[in-house]
Amino acid sequence: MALRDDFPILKREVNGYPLIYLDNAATTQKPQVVLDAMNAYYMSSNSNVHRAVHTLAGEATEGYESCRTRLKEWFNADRAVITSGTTEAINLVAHAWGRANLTAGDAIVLTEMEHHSDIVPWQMLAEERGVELRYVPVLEDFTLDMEAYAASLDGAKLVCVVHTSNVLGVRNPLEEIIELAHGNGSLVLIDAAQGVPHERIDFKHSKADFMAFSAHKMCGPTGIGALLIDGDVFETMQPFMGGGDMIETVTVNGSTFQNNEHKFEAGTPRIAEAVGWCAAFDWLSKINLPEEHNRLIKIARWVSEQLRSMGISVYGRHDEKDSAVVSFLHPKIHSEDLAHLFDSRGIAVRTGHHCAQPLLHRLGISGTVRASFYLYNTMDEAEKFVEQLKLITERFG
Amino acid sequence: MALRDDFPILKREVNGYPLIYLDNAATTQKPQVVLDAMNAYYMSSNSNVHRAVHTLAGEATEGYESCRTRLKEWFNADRAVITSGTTEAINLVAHAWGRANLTAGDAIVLTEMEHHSDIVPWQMLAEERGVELRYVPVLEDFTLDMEAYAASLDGAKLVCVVHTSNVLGVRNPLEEIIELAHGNGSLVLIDAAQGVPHERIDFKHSKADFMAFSAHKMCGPTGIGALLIDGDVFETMQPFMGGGDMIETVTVNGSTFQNNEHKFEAGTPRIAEAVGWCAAFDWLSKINLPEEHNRLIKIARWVSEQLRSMGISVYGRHDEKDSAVVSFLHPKIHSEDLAHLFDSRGIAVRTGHHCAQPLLHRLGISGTVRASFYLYNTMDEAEKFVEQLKLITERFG
Amino acid sequence: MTYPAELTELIEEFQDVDDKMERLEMVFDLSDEVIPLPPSAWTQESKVHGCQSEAHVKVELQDGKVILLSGADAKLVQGLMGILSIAINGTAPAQALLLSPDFAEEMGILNSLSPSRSNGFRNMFDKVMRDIRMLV
Amino acid sequence: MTYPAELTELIEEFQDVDDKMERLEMVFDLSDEVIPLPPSAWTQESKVHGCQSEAHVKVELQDGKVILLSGADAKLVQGLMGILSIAINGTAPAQALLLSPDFAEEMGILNSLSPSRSNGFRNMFDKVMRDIRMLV
Ligand SMILES: Cc1ncc(COP(=O)(O)O)c(C=O)c1O
Ligand SMILES: Cc1ncc(COP(=O)(O)O)c(C=O)c1O
Repeated sequence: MALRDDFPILKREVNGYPLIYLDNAATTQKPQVVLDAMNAYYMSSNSNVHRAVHTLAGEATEGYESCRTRLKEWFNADRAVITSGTTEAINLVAHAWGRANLTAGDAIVLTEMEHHSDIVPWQMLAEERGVELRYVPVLEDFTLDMEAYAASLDGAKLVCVVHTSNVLGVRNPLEEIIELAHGNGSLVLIDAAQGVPHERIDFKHSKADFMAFSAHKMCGPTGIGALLIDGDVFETMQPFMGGGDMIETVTVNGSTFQNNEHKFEAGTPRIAEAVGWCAAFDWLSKINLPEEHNRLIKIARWVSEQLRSMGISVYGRHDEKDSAVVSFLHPKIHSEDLAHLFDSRGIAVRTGHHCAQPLLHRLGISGTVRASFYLYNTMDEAEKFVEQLKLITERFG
Repeated sequence: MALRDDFPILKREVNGYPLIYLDNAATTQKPQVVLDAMNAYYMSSNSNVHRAVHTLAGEATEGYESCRTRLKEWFNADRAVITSGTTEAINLVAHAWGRANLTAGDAIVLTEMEHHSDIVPWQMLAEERGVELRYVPVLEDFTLDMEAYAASLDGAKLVCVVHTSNVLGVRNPLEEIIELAHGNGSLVLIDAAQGVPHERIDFKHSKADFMAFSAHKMCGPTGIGALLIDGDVFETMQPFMGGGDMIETVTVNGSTFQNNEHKFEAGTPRIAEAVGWCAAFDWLSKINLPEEHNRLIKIARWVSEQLRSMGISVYGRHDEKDSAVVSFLHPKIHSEDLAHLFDSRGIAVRTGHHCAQPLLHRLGISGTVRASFYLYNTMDEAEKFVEQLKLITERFG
Repeated sequence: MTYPAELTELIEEFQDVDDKMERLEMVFDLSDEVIPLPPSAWTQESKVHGCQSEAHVKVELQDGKVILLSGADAKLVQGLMGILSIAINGTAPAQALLLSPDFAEEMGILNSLSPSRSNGFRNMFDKVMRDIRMLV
Repeated sequence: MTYPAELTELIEEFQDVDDKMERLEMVFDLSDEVIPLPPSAWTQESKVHGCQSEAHVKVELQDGKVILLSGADAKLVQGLMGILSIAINGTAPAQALLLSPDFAEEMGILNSLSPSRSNGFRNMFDKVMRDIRMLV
């Protein structure tokens, strides 16, 4: 696959075996063009972006701001705040919108499928402000209990829901979730950390109010992410962090703030990272995402069928729109041991609670082994993975 | 100067002239080794750092955590929280320490010399919690009014002071400030964004309680910084942002948190940046900082003398321990025009309020032109700068 | 796109000059072209936000033609106001609204003008166009 | 540093093996070497924090000699406990405290053990040493 050649790391060997990287739900690899863009930035334009006159500062600003432009175009969004990642983006909503708009007695609806990053900020807010949290249960078939969801909306000011589960790969029925929420007057935050890598989302069309995601899960660099915000909701938000660049004026008696996205971007921003992320979007724009996704979900489906036929429990369903994540538990081999054994053959998988303990609790388990596939993974790699699993099972099972 | 060869950007031309980069107080350039380290990370080890088994994840974790180890060693600190920069570090203190330890009626002492990043977070906290803010005035000689400082301490729980002013280059008498504060039972936060680049600080020996700074001002990458915290004070802090990696357990009924630095590092951290920062420390460790600083402050002193002899107002004093920053106002040419004219000759300087409006207000001005020198700047560049200023004055003054 | 004859001429003049400092000087000189809005008339309404320095504009219609009054403390900004004045003064609003801000780039001055976070020129241009739209 | 003879032998045995999976298998096999701390005796005090899986240790002194009881649900972890048991069981506390955790690296297993944020092996090792110190 020619696409693989764009990723230098895929040429690496691990423990004497070619790397088979199946930990993409944790973070994806970066194509060479992303590294090149960041290098070019550092080697010819590096400078700070605050209101500046000199050439380098102009280039740096253009590089940084073109990331915002790219985000708005790619996702069709009014407002794109650049953050350090999904986690900061969600915390930003909890502080900047939540503390300005919620009071004791209000409710927030979460789901049991959420990542800790979409739970803990709300727990902290709930404790501070006396806000009630309601968790939508996950059913036996790994989907949300939509009846319970509908019933939970009364009095809810905000619904927080994961676009695609990082454990199950299940893509939630966002269209229905958003419609019901809005019918109830609740805003909706989408944790799209696992959604944006495999599905091109039209934010405005989705009618969501907030959407959070990270660059590093979509071929971009570490240290950067974004929060998309509906234009009207944006106006109801108070600053989160204070500092340089987010102010209009500062006096010893008080300050006034910017009224655009800079209001939420205090301090020197992640400039090189923004430049790198732009290059990732450029690279992704040349990929036929729906076609690739189709290929990947077929691979995931095949893998999960193989595993089930070996008597292994697989957590997920691998529907058309789900992501190519295969979470499983071996009946005989402890997950951690299994991951070490895979690693000895160059195969990278993740084990543990995947930052989704409430979901695992609901599933009655404490962790899984997770193999997650992305653009550069091949059917050949999937076959090697299954083959190794069979060999390992024979030898250690 | 051989050292210059380590910085690829210095070979660049701007508007047909060799780049003379005098905007180092805004951000410094990066030596090649920093870029190499980040590239090597992305090309061979990129992975997420959460509790992981596979080889890449192990390497990534080691890379990330060795940045913390480096920080603790370099600064002699008990606790080093990795943040996105100085600004987040200070906001972290305001939230994690401030909201847990301050109540209405408590006071925080700031100085008029602070950067907005060390003012606005406290204004936001003050407004939310009814905390009183007291600003130590800046005197005619560009130093803090130490009498007023001593008098302001009564009832103060925290003193926030800038190590070195980014406008004046003045290095504050921290030893005395900290001693007085501790005598009064107040904690001390040092905004060392401009301090760490030119002075090797022993945090434990300084007895400060918090110290915040950014990598990008000391040859490291954008998007990363740190907060050093005294070991005992660390224990009194509540989480700031919630999310993955900072928790011990999460249930729908509540969560428990890590008890080390990870408690304050929610979400996927800035991994490549941490690796790059390590390389910057390695590079800096080969430099004789005191000697270089001596050379630079002499250059700054010479420049400021030249400027004063041209009838230009210079704001600063350039004592031995001050940083090599020259802020000035031309009597005839508007600062912004001047910066554009410099740029047309390849010279990068910054103009504006430098995110320190209260200081400028005290000085009775609304902005300055700022030339700031760092390790790779030479006397030859300083001479060219002065020469161009003379030519510009003749032609446009 | 096509520009008013005077602006086209100006663009060509700028393009003939290689040295950036000289181009800046030419802009400075064009600050004389503004119809002054004196500092005493600077108000919150006239202020261009996001400029590093003070910059103020006011648009009026005289006999249905656009008249731009402006003032700034930086010469470069005032020079840009001069160029904008040359381009739109005396034209019909509909004509003025056709103008794109690209001319500043074509003149080779925009990139010495810092396409900064808060690009002063762009903000000024946008404010003038907004003000014109509000008048018609 | 020098290790107890049995451990030195073990290190050499591991170093002779190139294939990582084989080395892992050898560690798994050493899980038999532990004196079991049965799950029923697992408590908050015995828990090794920062392990992905459950891991518990308890140190006792018998006739002044160290006895390590341990148990884990992952075989690799229990194998490491086995190695540690070989290294310290039956030694005097002062002797046991001399041990550095480097042996795991020398055996070429530590880097298949993820020097992770919360390095389980290191935490286990540190806890055992802490427990020994508390007994003497
Ligand atoms: C004194 C001082 N404090 C704080 C900051 C803020 O640093 P950062 O923008 O990297 O968060 C700066 C630099 O802009 C500074 O010079
Ligand atoms: C569904 C989901 N939400 C949130 C996050 C947090 O993203 P980050 O760690 O980049 O902030 C992740 C990834 O770890 C995720 O998979």
